[in-house]
Amino acid sequence: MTPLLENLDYAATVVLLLIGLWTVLADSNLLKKLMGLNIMETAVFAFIVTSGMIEGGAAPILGPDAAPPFMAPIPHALVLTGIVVAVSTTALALALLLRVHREFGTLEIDELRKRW
Amino acid sequence: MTTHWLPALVAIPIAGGVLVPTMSRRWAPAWGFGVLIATLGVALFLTGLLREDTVSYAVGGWPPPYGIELRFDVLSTFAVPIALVAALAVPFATHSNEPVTTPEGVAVILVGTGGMMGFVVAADFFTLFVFLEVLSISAYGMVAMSEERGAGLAAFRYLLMGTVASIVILLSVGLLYTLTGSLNMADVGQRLPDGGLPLHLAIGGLAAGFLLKAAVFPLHVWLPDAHATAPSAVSAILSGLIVKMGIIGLLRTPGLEHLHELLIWVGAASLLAGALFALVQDDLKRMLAYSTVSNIGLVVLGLAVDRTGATVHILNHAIIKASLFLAAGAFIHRAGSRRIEGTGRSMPLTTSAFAVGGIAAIGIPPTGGFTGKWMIVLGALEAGRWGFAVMILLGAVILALCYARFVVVVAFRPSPADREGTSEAPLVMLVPIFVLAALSVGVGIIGGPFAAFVGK
Amino acid sequence: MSELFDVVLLTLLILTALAVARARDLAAAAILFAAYSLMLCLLWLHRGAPDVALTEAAVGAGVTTLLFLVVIARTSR
Amino acid sequence: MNPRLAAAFVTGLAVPMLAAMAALPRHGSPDQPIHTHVAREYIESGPETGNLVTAILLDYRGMDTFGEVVVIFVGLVAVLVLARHREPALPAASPSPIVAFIVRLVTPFIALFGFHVILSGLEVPGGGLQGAAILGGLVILNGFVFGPQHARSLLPGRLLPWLQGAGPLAFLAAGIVGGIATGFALGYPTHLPLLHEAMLMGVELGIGIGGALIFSRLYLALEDA
Repeated sequence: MTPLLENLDYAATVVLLLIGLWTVLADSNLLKKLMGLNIMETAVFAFIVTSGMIEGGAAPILGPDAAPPFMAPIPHALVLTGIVVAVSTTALALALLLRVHREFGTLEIDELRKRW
Repeated sequence: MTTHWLPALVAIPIAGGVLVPTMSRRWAPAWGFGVLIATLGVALFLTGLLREDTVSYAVGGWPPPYGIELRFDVLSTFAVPIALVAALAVPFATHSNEPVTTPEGVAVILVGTGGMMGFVVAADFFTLFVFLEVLSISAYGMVAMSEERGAGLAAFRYLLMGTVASIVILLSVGLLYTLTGSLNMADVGQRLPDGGLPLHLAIGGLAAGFLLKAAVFPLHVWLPDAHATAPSAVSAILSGLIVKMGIIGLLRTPGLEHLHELLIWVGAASLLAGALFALVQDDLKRMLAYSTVSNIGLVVLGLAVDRTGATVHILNHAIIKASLFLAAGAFIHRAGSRRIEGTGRSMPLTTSAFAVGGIAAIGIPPTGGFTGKWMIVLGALEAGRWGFAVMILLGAVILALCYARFVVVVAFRPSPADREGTSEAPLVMLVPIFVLAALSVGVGIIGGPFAAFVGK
Repeated sequence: MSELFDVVLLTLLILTALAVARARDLAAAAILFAAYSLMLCLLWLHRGAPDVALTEAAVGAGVTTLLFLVVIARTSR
Repeated sequence: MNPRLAAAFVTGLAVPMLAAMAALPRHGSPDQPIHTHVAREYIESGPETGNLVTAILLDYRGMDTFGEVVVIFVGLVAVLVLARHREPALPAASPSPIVAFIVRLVTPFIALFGFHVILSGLEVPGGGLQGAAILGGLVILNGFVFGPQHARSLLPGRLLPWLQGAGPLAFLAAGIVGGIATGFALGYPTHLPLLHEAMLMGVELGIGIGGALIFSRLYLALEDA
């Protein structure tokens, strides 16, 4: 199992992903499920940025004093786009939750099952 | 071959959608219809170009794998039914009091169409993911357009499951990027390692994500509520087009042959479960939603045995399912509620269109539903899978019962006293229904040569 | 590759995520989520991803948490 | 799904995923494909100075960023489709004078910093989107303290429907101009440095202003949904 010790950072992102997934599956409040979703999204972004790292790498900002090796810049661009996707999905989900609360008076899933 | 019309295919509907909120409410549907007809024209032009050679375009001038490549190949011909169904749904919805044709509603439909265009032409895995999100968010918005109580909850459940699927897809794209160092589909395909757990996790993740987006049993639980509560014009887009994006995503997944066995069983299960659930529904739109799950199951089965047959079937099924949902919308519009017994008696044209659509959905020759389904059956037989070929025919029989039942309910059962004077659906609803119903048969007739062209 | 700072920060991140998962009170969960985002921002800074750190702080901790708080305020009253 | 079943499912999922993570190339090793394939090309042949991430976001992978600004736009119109039921927003509690004073004092500086981040994205970490989030957050802050009506007054009136689409519209303009100048949509002409800079700056401003207005309208739509 020695390779896992070397790839501890990847393992940490998987743990975060699974904490988020557990919240989405198990929590009884819709808003908490949404927070679990956000945690899952940040966990995948963590994996993507971590995969782009290089030993002793500097930030991908070129300049007079910046010296290679540089972190791979593409993962940073992907995660920037991903964060924006995450916030717009969350904003729509929150608007939907306001409507659910207006129509059913609660965000608890067991209450909702009874009233719908 | 490269042409500026390829990025224009994506840019036109999105530009149209971005400009709609600046317009007055009266002109929004007309503007939406015009933009979508223009998009249809571009899609047809690109399909014409496809006969000579695949059209590809390096955005920004950077050749792949350094820049993003757009590619119009056989699967991208799906752009034609997308533009057609979306264009016909907008005028159809002008009568419904739901906010489908408000400036914001038209913007959601236009940008969603642009997202689908981007999705079918993307030749880069991350661009595929970004446009998958564009069309998914517009789909969640479409479900929430309904005024019905509970539409918000149905949309939220759809969003929750759809976003979990997107997260799994993004993780898989990240894994593929770590393994190959590139995001261009062709480049990744060549540089894939020959095995290893990360590769199987990536392929499995992509497949699972797209199977959920395509609402394949048992990941279909979000679809019935979402498609049944959405306004009918929009259900045509959801069930006819957006659900198929998951299948196109599956067809883009590299190394799918590792999963053929799984796809056959999941497809067969979805085929039968969808048909059986459809049999027990008493609401027309829920029945149509479950029949979508069944047809998607057939296509997933087809992916493993006869890829061309599956591709032809999703193209035909998009038009057939859209015509059925629009017909259902016309019945509900005239009946004023979801109880639509007997409304067909005074709506002969709509009822006949619905019957034609039903026949096409079952897959009776020469309609469009037959060509793809028959190729998949032959493929299953060639692969020596007798059991699954029988299952496909059994599924068709069960669906036949469902549609027959509803034709009887709508056309022959006595309608309640208070609804004696219902008249035929308004013209602006009838024309889209008839165009799509005619195409569901027409596509069947030209199916043969088209299938040969797809198989090329 | 994982220096001490990284290991400590990653453990704190996992603990905060668990805290968000287990928090019953929504407002507390939202505040913990803001803390989670800011810790993530620190992680990106240390890992040589300043653009991602700025975005995570502004969008993740900023806009997302504020929108959560608006909805919590409107649904609890 | 009850918590114990979910916990079992999640731990069951953990085993294959952790094993897969262990099987990945050693974290940070310089010879893994990420550093030897496409990324090396950008670093060596890319511009001598400047923020490589922004160069990728706008130039090499401009289509992704176009999709990104479209995503937040469609998020807004989807929320606006929902926000048809105008419930009057709750009257904002009158802020304590200290908070009110500080926010009023700080607002112009944060706005300045937001625009700085938008425009400086080519050289230093930052960019259109980060600036948009800062400006959006500022409007939301004012909404929290002085109430949504005050926040709405900060936004442009008649021009709002046009400016909120500034992100996608800026990309469409860059696509057309790039297509004319370099033969490929979203291509930034290196042989015309002035046009090159102007296009990059224009797209960054479009993303920034469009994004800021979209974040603000998302907040306002939630306030009175």
